[in-house]
Amino acid sequence: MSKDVKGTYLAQSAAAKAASEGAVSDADEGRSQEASAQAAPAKSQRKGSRTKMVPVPSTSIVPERDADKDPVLECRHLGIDFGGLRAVDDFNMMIGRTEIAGLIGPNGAGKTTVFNLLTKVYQPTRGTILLDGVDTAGMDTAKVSKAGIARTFQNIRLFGSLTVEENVRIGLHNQVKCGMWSGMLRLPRHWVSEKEFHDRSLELLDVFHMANNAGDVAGSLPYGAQRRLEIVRALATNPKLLLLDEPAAGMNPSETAELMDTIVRIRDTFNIAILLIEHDMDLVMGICEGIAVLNFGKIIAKGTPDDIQNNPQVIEAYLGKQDTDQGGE
Amino acid sequence: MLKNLNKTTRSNIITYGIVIVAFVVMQGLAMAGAISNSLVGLLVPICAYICLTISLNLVVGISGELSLGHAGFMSVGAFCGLVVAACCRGIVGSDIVRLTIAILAAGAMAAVAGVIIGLPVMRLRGDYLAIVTLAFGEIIKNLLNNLYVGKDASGLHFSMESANSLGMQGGTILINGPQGATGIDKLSTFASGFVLILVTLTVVLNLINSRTGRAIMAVRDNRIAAESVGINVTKYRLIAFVVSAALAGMAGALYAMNYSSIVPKKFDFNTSILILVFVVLGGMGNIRGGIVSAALLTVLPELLRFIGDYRMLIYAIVLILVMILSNNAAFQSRLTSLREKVRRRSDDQAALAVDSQSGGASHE
Amino acid sequence: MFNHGVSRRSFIQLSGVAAAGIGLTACGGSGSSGNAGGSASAEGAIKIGGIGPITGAAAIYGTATKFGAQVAVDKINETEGKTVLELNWQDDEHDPEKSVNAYNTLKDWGMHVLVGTTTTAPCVAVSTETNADHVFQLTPSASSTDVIGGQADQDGNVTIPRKDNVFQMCFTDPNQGTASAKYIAEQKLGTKIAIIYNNADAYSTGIFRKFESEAKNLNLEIVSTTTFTDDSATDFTVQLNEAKSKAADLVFLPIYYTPASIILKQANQMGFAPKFFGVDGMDGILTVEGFDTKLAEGVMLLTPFVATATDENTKGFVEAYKKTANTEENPNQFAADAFDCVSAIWGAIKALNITSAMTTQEICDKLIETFASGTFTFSGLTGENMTWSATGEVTKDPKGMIIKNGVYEPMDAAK
Amino acid sequence: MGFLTNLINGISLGSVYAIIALGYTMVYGIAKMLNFAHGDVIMVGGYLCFISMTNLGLPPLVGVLLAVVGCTCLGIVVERLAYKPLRGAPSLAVLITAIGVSYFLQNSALLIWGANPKAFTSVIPLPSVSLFDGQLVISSVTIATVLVAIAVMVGLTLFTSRTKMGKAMRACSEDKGAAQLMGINVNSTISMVFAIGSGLAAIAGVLLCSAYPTLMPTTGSMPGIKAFTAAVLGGIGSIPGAALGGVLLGIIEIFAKAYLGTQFADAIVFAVLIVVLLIRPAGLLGKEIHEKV
Repeated sequence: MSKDVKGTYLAQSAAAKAASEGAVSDADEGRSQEASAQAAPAKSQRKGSRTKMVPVPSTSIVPERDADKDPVLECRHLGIDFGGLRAVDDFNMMIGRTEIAGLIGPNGAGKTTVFNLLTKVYQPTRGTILLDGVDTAGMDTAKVSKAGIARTFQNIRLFGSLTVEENVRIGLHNQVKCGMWSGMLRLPRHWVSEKEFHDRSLELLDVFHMANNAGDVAGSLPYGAQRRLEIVRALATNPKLLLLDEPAAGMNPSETAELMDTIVRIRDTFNIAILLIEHDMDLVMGICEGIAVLNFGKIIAKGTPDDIQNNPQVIEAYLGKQDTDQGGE
Repeated sequence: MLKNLNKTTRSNIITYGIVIVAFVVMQGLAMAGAISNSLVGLLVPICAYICLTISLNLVVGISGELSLGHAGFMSVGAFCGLVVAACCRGIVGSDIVRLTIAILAAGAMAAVAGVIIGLPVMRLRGDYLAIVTLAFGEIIKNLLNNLYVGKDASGLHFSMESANSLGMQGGTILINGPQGATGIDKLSTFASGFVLILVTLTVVLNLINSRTGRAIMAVRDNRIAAESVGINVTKYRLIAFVVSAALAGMAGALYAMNYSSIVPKKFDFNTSILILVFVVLGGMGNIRGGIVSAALLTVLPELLRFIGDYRMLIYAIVLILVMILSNNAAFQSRLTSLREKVRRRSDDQAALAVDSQSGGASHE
Repeated sequence: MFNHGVSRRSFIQLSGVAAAGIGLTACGGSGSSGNAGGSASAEGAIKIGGIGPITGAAAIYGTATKFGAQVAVDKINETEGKTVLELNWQDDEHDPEKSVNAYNTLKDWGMHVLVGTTTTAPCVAVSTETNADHVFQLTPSASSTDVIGGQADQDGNVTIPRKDNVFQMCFTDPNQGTASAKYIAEQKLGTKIAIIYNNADAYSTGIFRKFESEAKNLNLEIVSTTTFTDDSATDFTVQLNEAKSKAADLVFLPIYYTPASIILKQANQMGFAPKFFGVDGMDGILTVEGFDTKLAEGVMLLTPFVATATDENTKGFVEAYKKTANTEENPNQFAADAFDCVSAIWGAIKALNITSAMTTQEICDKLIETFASGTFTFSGLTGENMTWSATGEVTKDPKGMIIKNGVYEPMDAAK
Repeated sequence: MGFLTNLINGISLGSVYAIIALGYTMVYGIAKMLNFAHGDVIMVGGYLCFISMTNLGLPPLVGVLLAVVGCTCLGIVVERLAYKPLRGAPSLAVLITAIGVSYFLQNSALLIWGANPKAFTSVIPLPSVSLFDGQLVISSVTIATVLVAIAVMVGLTLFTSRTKMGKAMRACSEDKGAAQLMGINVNSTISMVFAIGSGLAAIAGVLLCSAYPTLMPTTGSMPGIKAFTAAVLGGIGSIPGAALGGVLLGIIEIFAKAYLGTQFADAIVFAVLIVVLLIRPAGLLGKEIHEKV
């Protein structure tokens, strides 16, 4: 099945710039013998040089409106091994600046692992992650967050003993600065920053109409509200890319519908890219522009919702082999 | 009036209030000679233990790390403080100024120790961190047992071998290895202890309710989530650890200068555990509870003196019982339901009273 | 990993417990503690306070002094036919802080004279308090010079000024160090000396320091000096191996008898049989229940008290002690020192016609004058014709003892 | 020869630590609590054996047996009364309770047996083995201690891997909830672990006192802390780890005293522990548990 990746030429229509970047990156990975190409940073494009260009498969697509800008995220040959197990292998993906992308796949396909790699909860065994063109190699989770990736968690990870507002304030940690001494000695800087913390967190909570819950203890909130709070907290870090790990889990259909609206609204308001993992196909097909399908740690397809719904490999991955011929509908 | 403030501020004001009222009452009683010598003698140690409890609470309750070596920082502060106080003898006239300088120096020294210990320790978690703090506490004790400091006309002399190798002429030995420090000027007073509590309390409460404190609590509540919002986990764990060490050092100096002599043996594992007991009984992260429990548990063994031989046995039983009663789920739920019942009854009565007053038309 | 599950209620409940405690104290009043033989508060009795560890690792010493003092008080009251002395013993857990607390408790009780404290480090702290309050203090066993103050070290540095109200019943540490070195040199007991001492203990380190410098003066060769701490007082094989490899023929042990008993056993196991020389802390080694006294055969020590002595006083004391303490074990020198403390104080009180009507300070003045005069002599269990000097030190002869067939025998030509 | 002597002494001391550490690690592995009262159970075991031998005049083997039975019962009772009500409570609450139990046992012993130390007669009444013309003397206690330590470690390993009860213990150690769902009685399993741990403590107490023959109410506390250190050094929760950690700690302690000076021996022992933990944060044989994200 691993060989099939090259077969998915869904992305031939991707923007020229993105494709050429992909080409350079492949050269970097050692396919080309030229030392100069290996040493060159991925970004530099030597237009005058006589490097021999070869066509390479790309598995990525981005929305047309983002095509002339740098993609916010680009993964190249990303992979991690746990012991002998290749949990994620040769993961290639590109996300446009304002794209709402989906990452789906059967249980255990490695979706959350991909999130953990992107946020450096796990250090990748191989491959490159470019965030807004910047290589995140050597960064830890905190630095990645500062660089612009925010996330929520599949099993909710709020600061349970703190209030809703405090949770958001902690999200704003790197947005509003105030040193230890200012806080300890209550210098003017502290009061200024506290006001800013307060105003901005209430503003953010308003996105989910949670301003009234600001004083509640986060751990005591109902499940759905906790999920929403996690999103607010992630947004507070002022990300370029928001990773949502099963945002609709445990929600009823009407809540899910509302969530779909909110996700789109977040993208429109904050002008950021969103990558979400979700099992609720109505949500994924409803709002995701590009969808990547992961199976056994590898992307088996990336395309539009229509492409994915009709892709035989995807159907096989989800339903097993016997149903292959039904794939065409 | 209090109701208008937010919950945290209100709670903090109550905490400060309790401390101030307690000080005023005790000071008044002491000046009027209305309390026993035994209690008067306990005032400064109680102040020191309260400061230690508040500072340890910063690590155990707020930062969520188990530290078993708090007495180590206390001892660093204690011995540093008394050396500094001795150096100031004759240079600085006022006792209060001397005490202040000594306590500040003690805090600085303990902070340095906190950084030296904290840097490696912060790589570990949970029980492994606990054992390493224990180990550092023992190492500090062992080093202090071999530390000799003397002062003569030419300045301070240090040695790790013996008092004889200090090479002094006609000076005084300030720290004499296992014999510890003797001839300490008793500079600590109840008032200075009270001020130190206020300082400790202010530092810790301010820290908790600031950007830094929220980051520390975020790391405690969920390390991975804290990292994911861009918080440098090691940095904030270290801040909590070092601030706590510095405050413990200051309390140590206060404690040491309440006695004419002090030995390194005092600052052993048992003292660390004692402070930890204060913190846990007061409620982890609960600063006010810690203050109350430190004061009560310091007095309790003294109150139990009349029992004689069975004193420490009773103390142990009290400790176990309190822990079980305050943490046993079944007992707690029974207590809650009992409280509910009482409240309902009083509510009923209140409602009844209102009903009778307004002729049963109170409900719209 | 620790969440804050410990509820806020815990301290409320705790306060309840403490409140109950306060209530109890109110009921109990400040009665005397321990099995004080039903000493009801008597009119006109002189109140003697005692401090020593009854719990914790040093409880042996505090228990011994407590019962020793109790035996003396009971005996005196019996002789006088009425309660003339009252004893209140307080525990200090061998901790300076707790010791000062105990002292304050005794002050509240209305103590006239303090017998204590038993162990050195707490005593240094308490003696400063008694000095400030002007309460007469006679310590049975706190042997450091810091207790009495005013002593210069060999460089002539005086760290602590003399506390004029504090006197000792035991030898000071330097005295013992000097005496031991002299004894060894004069009797030519050994040429190659190994020392094992507790470097986390004031008493042990104090004796060692003096012994070391005195040995230099007397040209005794110290071939090995090793230490241990209370935390590592279980295994002495390294220290003994070091001594053995340096061919030491005498091992000086300025330590208490508990670790000493292990040292003797381990030396025996490894087939190392030098002479062992101890100081007064070694006394008691024969009383350890289950101790194979054969191991202590030939051990020499300086001690002022021999429980197996056959004189009437000692026999009477040992018998009374066993009854009071409800034990089968012989009292050690700590108990005898405490007994002597009370007896000496009573002697002075009687001679001076001191009554409980006097203030503690007046009593203190009178007792200081008497003890510091140099003419007040006292004969007790731990020495004949003892006198005290204004420095607070006692003058009595150390008895050099050697253990033979499981009992002490005076060493020849004891100085 | 000095080296060899030191090594043997180190192994001897280390074996005692190992047996204590094994008890620590068993309890920690299943109950996930630091049982600070473990050292005091050792002391009780020592006293029980002492009484049976000295006061009741029973043969050593019966004394050991009585100590084991007594401590096992003590362990079960303590678990029932003090720890069981705290199932599910925060681990620090349990830790403080364990400290309370430790104070309780120490002070009870003080009241029952008095403060005077007892000189323990070795339970192995055999002569020392002398090698190389008496240059190397190995006491019979040393040999017995090492053998018992090995036997206990092997026994425990087999017990946890082969028997039904042992497997239930491992299941509880991994996941109490799941174990319960599989029909394992978690409560009785934890009681069982305390029983085994306390029985081991009794054996450790007897051997500790045989090798270092002073018995006091505080006898257990320092070896308890050292053994806890040893268990962490080896990786707490791991049976071979505890044995390895114990022996290593003993050797380090003796070598530090012998070659680096007795003054700083304690500091060196703990410094080694710190260095090991910095290199291997979960101890020598411990598994590092990654939090699942």
